[in-house]
Amino acid sequence: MIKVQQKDFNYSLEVAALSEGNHDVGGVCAFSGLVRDLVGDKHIDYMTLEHYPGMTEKCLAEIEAEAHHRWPLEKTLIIHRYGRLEPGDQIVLVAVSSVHREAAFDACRFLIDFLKTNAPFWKLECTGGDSKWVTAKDTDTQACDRWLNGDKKE
Amino acid sequence: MIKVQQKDFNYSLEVAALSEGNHDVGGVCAFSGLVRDLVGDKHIDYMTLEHYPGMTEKCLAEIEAEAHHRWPLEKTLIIHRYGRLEPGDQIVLVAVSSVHREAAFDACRFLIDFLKTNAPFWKLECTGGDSKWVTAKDTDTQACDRWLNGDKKE
Amino acid sequence: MKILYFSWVRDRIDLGNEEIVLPENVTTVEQLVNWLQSKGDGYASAFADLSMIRVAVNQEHVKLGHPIGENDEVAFFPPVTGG
Amino acid sequence: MKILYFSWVRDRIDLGNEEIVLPENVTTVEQLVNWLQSKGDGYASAFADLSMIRVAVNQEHVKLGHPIGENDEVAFFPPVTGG
Repeated sequence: MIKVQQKDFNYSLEVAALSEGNHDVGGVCAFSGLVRDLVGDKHIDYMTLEHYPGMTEKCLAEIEAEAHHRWPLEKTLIIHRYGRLEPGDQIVLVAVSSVHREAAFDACRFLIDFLKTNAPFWKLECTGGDSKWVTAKDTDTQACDRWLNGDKKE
Repeated sequence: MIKVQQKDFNYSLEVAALSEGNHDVGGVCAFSGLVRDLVGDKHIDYMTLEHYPGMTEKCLAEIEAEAHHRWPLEKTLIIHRYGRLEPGDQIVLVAVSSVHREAAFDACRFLIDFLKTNAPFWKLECTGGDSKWVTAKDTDTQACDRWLNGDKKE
Repeated sequence: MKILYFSWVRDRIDLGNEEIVLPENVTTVEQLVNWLQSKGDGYASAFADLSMIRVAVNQEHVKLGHPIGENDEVAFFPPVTGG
Repeated sequence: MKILYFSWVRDRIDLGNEEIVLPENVTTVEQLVNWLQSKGDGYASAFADLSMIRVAVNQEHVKLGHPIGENDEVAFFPPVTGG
């Protein structure tokens, strides 16, 4: 399931739904990303997340479908927020339920790695009166490339 | 934090505590293991988890300390239940908060991989009148060994 | 053709989206970029370093050589930074 | 010396734990196992295949060659299956 929304989400209800009533589920892996108030030595007052409505949903659905293609999964979930977010706020949640923990871990990490390099979101960090667009990290591209090269597949 | 207990735990409260009030946390990775009602083609009525009180806590604390030694982490949590558990019940929760997602994922997986091969728990699966001790899996040993050989460290 | 700009690409062009009539000799994203670069200082600044520009045609990531037509939706933006 | 048995090791011996006086010539886990094997059919059955037996001395995993003394706590169990 894909949710792209401005409002906050209830982590526990969302993760619980991945296994509820399904006794085939042996493991649930979840990752949530939060707004930090310090990046390097720079304090962040708040952050604005811009995205490309339409393409975002399409892109996340493709990533989700690819995860189901690669691993035997029960359910998958991607929630990503946009708009203004404060330090400590939840930005993103990816979660996977599966019969086996290996698939749950691999698929969960795959989802966030691909989301980070493919989903059309852009972070604007705001401090005092200054706003600065966050620069993409090479380490994120490398994490994604390892999946494509098959290095991370178990 | 280590908790070894018979009673159920509140997944969401436990995971929330890993980042609450700490704006350094950039990511939280959590894995929960659940009782399945079907193992292979065998239906499971319920399960009894035995453990070695004292050694369990000691062993989990060592695994947790090793994770903090290997990665820069904010907080870690291991909860493991014992006693009678029904299909769908939570057995175990491992969760990690960190500044960076790579450390959160790696450490979370390390915790569950080591717990599976080192912590003194034994599962007894009960079906009808029959009880059968679960056999340890080679794949669990292999998952653990990969950490020791450094293959999984990033 | 509909063109969208995001993040600092939009800031530099000072425009979120626009409708253009595709010139006849423009049949790829790269040719569109060349044409846009001549539209003003904002565009020139936004497209100064193409290694920092990503493109989507009809909401799919594509390379600069991708073909385009009048009914396509084209978007320009920097490398993504969500998650 | 306190000895504990878990899982099917306990089932076969039909005993969760016991206090023994360590014979003088028993100074390693392996020697303790050999001595226990002679205590009865349950013990013999529990320790029939040592590749299936894991040992902890004072709540730390150890190998069969590990030294033991009168004040140690020794536990025998199959490979663990938690998580």
